[in-house]
Amino acid sequence: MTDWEPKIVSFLCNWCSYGAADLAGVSRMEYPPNIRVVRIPCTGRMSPKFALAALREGADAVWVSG
Amino acid sequence: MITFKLNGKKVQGEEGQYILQVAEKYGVEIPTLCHHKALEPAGMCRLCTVELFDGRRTRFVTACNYPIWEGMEVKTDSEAVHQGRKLIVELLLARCPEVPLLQKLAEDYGIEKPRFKTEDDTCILCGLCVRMCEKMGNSAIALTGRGVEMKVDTPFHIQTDICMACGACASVCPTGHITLEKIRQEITRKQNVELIPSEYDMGLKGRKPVYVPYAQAVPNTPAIDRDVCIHFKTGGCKVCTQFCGVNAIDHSQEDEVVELEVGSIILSPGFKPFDPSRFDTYNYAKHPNVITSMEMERILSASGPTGGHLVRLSDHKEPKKIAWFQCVGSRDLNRCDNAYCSSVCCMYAIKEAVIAKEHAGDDLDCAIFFMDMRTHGKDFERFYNNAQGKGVRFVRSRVHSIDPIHGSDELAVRYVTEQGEIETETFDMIVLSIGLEIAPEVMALADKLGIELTDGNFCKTTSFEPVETSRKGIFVCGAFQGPKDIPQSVIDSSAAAASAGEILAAARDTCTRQPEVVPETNVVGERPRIGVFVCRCGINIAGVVDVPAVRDYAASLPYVEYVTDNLYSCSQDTQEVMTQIIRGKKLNRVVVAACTPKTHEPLFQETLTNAGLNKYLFEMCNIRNQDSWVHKNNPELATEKAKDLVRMAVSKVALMQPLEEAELEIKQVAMVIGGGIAGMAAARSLAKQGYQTHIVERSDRLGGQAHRLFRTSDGQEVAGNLKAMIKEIGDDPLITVHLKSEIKQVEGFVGNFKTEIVKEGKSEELEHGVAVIATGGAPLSPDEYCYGDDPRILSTLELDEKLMADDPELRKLESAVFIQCVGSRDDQRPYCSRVCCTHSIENAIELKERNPDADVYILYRDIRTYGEREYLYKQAREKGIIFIRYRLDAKPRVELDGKDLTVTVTDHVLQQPVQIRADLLTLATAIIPNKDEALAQFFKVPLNDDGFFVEKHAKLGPSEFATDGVFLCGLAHYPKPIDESIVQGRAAASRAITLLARKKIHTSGQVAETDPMLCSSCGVCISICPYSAPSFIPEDARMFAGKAQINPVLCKGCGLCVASCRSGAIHLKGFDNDQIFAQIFAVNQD
Amino acid sequence: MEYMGVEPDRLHFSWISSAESTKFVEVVSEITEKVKALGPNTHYVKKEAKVA
Amino acid sequence: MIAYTDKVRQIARRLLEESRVEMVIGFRKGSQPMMNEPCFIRKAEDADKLVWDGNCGINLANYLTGRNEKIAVFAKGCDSRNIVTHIIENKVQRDKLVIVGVPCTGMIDKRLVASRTEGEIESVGENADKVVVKLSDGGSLEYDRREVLQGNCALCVHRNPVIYDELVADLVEEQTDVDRWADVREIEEMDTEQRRRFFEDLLAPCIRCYACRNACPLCYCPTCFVDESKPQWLGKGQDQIDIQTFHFLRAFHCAGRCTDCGACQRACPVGINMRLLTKKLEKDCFEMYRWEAGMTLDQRPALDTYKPDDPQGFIK
Repeated sequence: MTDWEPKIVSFLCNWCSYGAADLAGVSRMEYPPNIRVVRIPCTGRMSPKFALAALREGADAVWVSG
Repeated sequence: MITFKLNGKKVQGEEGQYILQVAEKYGVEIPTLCHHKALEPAGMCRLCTVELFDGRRTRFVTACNYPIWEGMEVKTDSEAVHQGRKLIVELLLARCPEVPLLQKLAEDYGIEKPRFKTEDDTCILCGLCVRMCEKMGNSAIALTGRGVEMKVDTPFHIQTDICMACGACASVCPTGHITLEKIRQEITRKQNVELIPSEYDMGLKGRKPVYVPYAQAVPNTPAIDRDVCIHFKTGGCKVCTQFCGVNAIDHSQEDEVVELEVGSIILSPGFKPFDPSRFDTYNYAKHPNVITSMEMERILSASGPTGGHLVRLSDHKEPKKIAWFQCVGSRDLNRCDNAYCSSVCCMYAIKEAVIAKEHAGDDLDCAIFFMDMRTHGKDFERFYNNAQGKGVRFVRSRVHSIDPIHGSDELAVRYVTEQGEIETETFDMIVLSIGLEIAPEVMALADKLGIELTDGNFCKTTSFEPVETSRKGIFVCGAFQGPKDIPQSVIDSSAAAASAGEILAAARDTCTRQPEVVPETNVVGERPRIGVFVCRCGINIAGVVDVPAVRDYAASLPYVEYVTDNLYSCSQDTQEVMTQIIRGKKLNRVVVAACTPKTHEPLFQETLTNAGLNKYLFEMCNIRNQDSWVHKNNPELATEKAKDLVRMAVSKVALMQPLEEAELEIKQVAMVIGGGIAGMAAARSLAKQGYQTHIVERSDRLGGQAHRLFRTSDGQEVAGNLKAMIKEIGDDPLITVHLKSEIKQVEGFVGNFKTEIVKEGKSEELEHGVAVIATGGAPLSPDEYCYGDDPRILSTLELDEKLMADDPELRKLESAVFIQCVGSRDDQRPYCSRVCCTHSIENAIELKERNPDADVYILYRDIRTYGEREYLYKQAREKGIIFIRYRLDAKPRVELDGKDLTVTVTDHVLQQPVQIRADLLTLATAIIPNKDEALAQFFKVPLNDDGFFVEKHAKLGPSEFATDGVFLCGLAHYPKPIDESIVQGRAAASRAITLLARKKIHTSGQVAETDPMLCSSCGVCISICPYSAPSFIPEDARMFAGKAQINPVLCKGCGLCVASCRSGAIHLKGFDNDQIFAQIFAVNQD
Repeated sequence: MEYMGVEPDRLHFSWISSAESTKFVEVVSEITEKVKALGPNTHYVKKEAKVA
Repeated sequence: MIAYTDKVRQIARRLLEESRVEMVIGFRKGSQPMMNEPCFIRKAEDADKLVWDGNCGINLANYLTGRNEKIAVFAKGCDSRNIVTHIIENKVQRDKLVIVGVPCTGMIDKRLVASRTEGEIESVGENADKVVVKLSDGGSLEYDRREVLQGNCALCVHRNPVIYDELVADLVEEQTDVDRWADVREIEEMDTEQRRRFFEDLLAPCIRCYACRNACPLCYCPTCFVDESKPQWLGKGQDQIDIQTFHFLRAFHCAGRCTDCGACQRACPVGINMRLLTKKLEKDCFEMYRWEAGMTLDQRPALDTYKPDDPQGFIK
């Protein structure tokens, strides 16, 4: 399991964190490549179902960010 | 095309290319120390040596400068090549044993110690610097000498004055032999290597000659600073052109003179922050820890020079104590010429102090030294109170000087307290709250345009035409009109646009062009045929992510019919090719793996539309901003991530459905609710721009509170102007005035409101597309200071009425007292009524003019004569009006004893109670809103705790509501004087017209929709929606009565209702459960 | 979910404005660290094939 | 409480005779001891079928939805709170409802009585503070009523109806010295691994019969999330993760609405105490938002609204 890399399913608000993620790119910052972004129109769209489903499907963590 | 073999594989290159270039294209790495893309290769370091087989024999050549030829065979990684390189590294290391780059290379090649005699050089004679200097068009240096004597030098070893210290040589030097520091010490001999100061970061950071001003700049394309670019000095360089993959850089562009014919001009040149360098006693120019508030803004910003880390500049340590000095360059005629108040500094200083404490923790001591605290904006007083609660210290004192403490980075400050004692405190950092002033070039522009300026050099306007300059057709907005904050500037700008629109109304829509409409292909029911376009974005993506691998991977995914990769997917030609492919391959879903949908989704959607596909059959996959750019040191995982993201996008897009955008006609009629100054201003502007307008007014006349006002702060009589305005409204055939009318019911939504008004018992239904709420406010009727007990005790408006009537009593007064903040800024109404300080001072001056012998007193808490109203305050003091400050916990006492009316107040200077016998006492009463909860309900717009309406955005949307189609102006928004009411009335009209002028609006297709079969009528969606989009289907409906439905016009597609619907009855089109689940399911498939 | 026995570090919430790229990077890094420390998610994964 | 029966019959008869309602919902004796069943009465003469005792644990609010007639319903404290929630959520209309409040002193836990009693139970009666169990072999046993109450009843602090048109009896004194969430706290104090195992064990016997869902007055959706098919993300079988997901999400749907009436646990054929899940959310709602479900008609449940001052400690 040494080369195990976690997958973190990330639900990012289109207007906030998704923008921050884009800006991080524009600013050429670096961060670990473990997140998999699902763009949602607003964190209000986030349903507990999604978090549960992501974990059920084997995601190692779920991150919701507005 | 030349074909040859590279490591046994067939490769192709262009005639004239070198081996290294072709190898790079095919991703074959060849080490080199002396190669630079923009420079001619020289084969100096020999590290790029490769094995070449020419058909007969093998030899070794340098890949960087060996041209390719048909049929040659190159090996870059053979044992012989490896051994050769190892020897070269060993030799270089022997020459320069201390160079880290070579040490690293040696380690890679397994060399522990060179076998040769070591020297202590740091130059490997790669010649990059020499070639770069030549490229710069300068040739200040060259390789001199021969053999072991060879070195990089200036001609004849003498100091050169040709060198421009541009630093290009240092930028390419691989070993650190040449550094900027060395250039400074040995060549230029200047104190500092000067950075090109970043304008955006207030010079706290440097920037490059080719630069984007800041991350969010629009347009977000780099510019070349001609003043510092070497090319414009020597004609050389142009290195940037070699790196630009799309040849976008054109150094030959010239300034152009463009002549435009326009019907109107709007001036919004803004302000210039005051430069406090000239204040010697503040040591701003000399001490790094004395900074301006603008510099503080950057230091506090997450994207600022310190990354949002709050440090003092002298040693980058975290400060423990920070002071702000207010009124630097404002309200000051001793040390500068700015007598006006800059209006914004008190508020921004409090904001900075609060943010500083948020950044550094509660232990940070923040002290604001001020004269009068001017938090007269909406919700500002609350912010001030909260800041006090958070421990920000407010010290009422103007500090004369800042003394650096020798041997430390701290600063000493001596000041006089309110009690008259002299205190000394030390601070780590002092922020000068600099004021706003008009730049000389703006004054020159004003001169050129022939418009008049005020004493403060702001653009001269009047209270009744606050955005019109002295020259017809030229309008002004923002800080050039007068110092002001963001919301006020935004209001101004909308108003200026409306003013320009009024004179240009006839030309509306004469310059618009209609795009060609491509008929949409019906793809419903078709099996998904997905096209995946993977973008290389030059090297932006392809440099990190293995684009061909991602492309090939995409081809293996279900339903994918076509894959390709593009150099730049967003370029015009690629768009056309994409359109062809979508048509040709009959694709019905498209995924573009490229940059971010936030910037490029609309572009690709347009491509879909042009190809006849519904634009929602599209998904973008962010493999640049959120992948290649942020994982550049981890190409393998970045490629994996890109594949995951593409897979997620493909599984989502397969489920995408064509969505319809509802089209909605906008009824070309406006309704203004409230016929006061603001409402009339809004209606007048709407009508002048050609829109039929209804004014609904509760009372029996137009004009509202303005009837009771005497003069404006610029000395204009209100009555005459008001009369003219009412006449203008009455004469306008497009305006219908409904007096004595109230609103009983409102139905509908943006574009299609149906409002029932009741006029003297009769009801009438009006249809309108937009509504402007201008319901105004009223003076508070106070229950303190013996108001109502004696005819000598008046409210401000009652005094105005006496002034208008020229009451002879006023000329006989011996003593008049004004009490400020009556009902404002207290626990019950924690807001400032904004106009009262100016108004009382104006009236005090008027009383003094009518009877110069009268003693006039103003009892105040903070004088808030913001902007150029400050002149009135100055004038009042000059006229001998006496200002006595009182505190909220020691309010003045008013006593009526028979005929005697006395006011007792504790004087702030004497610290003693003072008794004033008054012939007239005027109470500056608060402005309270006509809190209209029913109206708020009708239009689904919010009210705040004080009863004012809550605008869409406190800064950027001050004259509109979050609810589409409803706008706001006047006192219903916040207390304000006549000029600001008129401006906001126009602003509301302007915002309304942005909607009316479109005639039709398209709603987004990505809205929520209910499935009434699944709905359980629980009403959560109706309760939770911030936009009032869901409602119950009426009980008398034929089907699904009582179930929820969603109005697509009001829905903003946030999905809150979808997530909160337990019954799963709501679908968010474009982000539906199955689509998001598809992405989740695809995360971990393999 | 924490109550149900899902490790708290498997679920994160945050608020980041579109200008706060630095915070974004900090949060991503922090979360990744925490999840790496936790090891792979094994308890709450559905083990059998999905229902067809 | 047994004494309520006469009053219950009397009220039901009167309401039907005066045609104030078309139907009365109450309880009648069940075919098995301790299993009173809901009873729908349309004729005054049938009023005598009604009974009231400590076995009326079923939540009658569950039977009110989707009906058009005017109904009278007997409502305990918890029932009444669910009726409030029903009214707020448009499941019933207040003006079509006559609520007859039944001040409650708690319902008997049939499993507890059965497990304490050896031998076959013939019948279970009540006598003041005692529960009298008659055995089929002729013997009889007595329990202190308080000792055999349903778990939720023992901890109930809203025994009196919160909304009613008339009352069966005078209001009873509310319990004040109960520790409502001791069991939840116990779980909260476990470490993550212990908690995971605890719930694994708790839910392992579940047979996915959905009795808990069907007994719950809150579960009225036309299609439950477990039956969603686009996509069918939740398996329908006995997979433990699917079972846990079902219970977890069901509890979530009850957040801010659950009155801890105990219907779910009472209905469960395998005796799972799923209230440990709903109670956690009940506790959180109370502690974070000072919210208790169904106490007032004026406010929507806590999670239906958003206020800027809502707690947000979990957000970074």
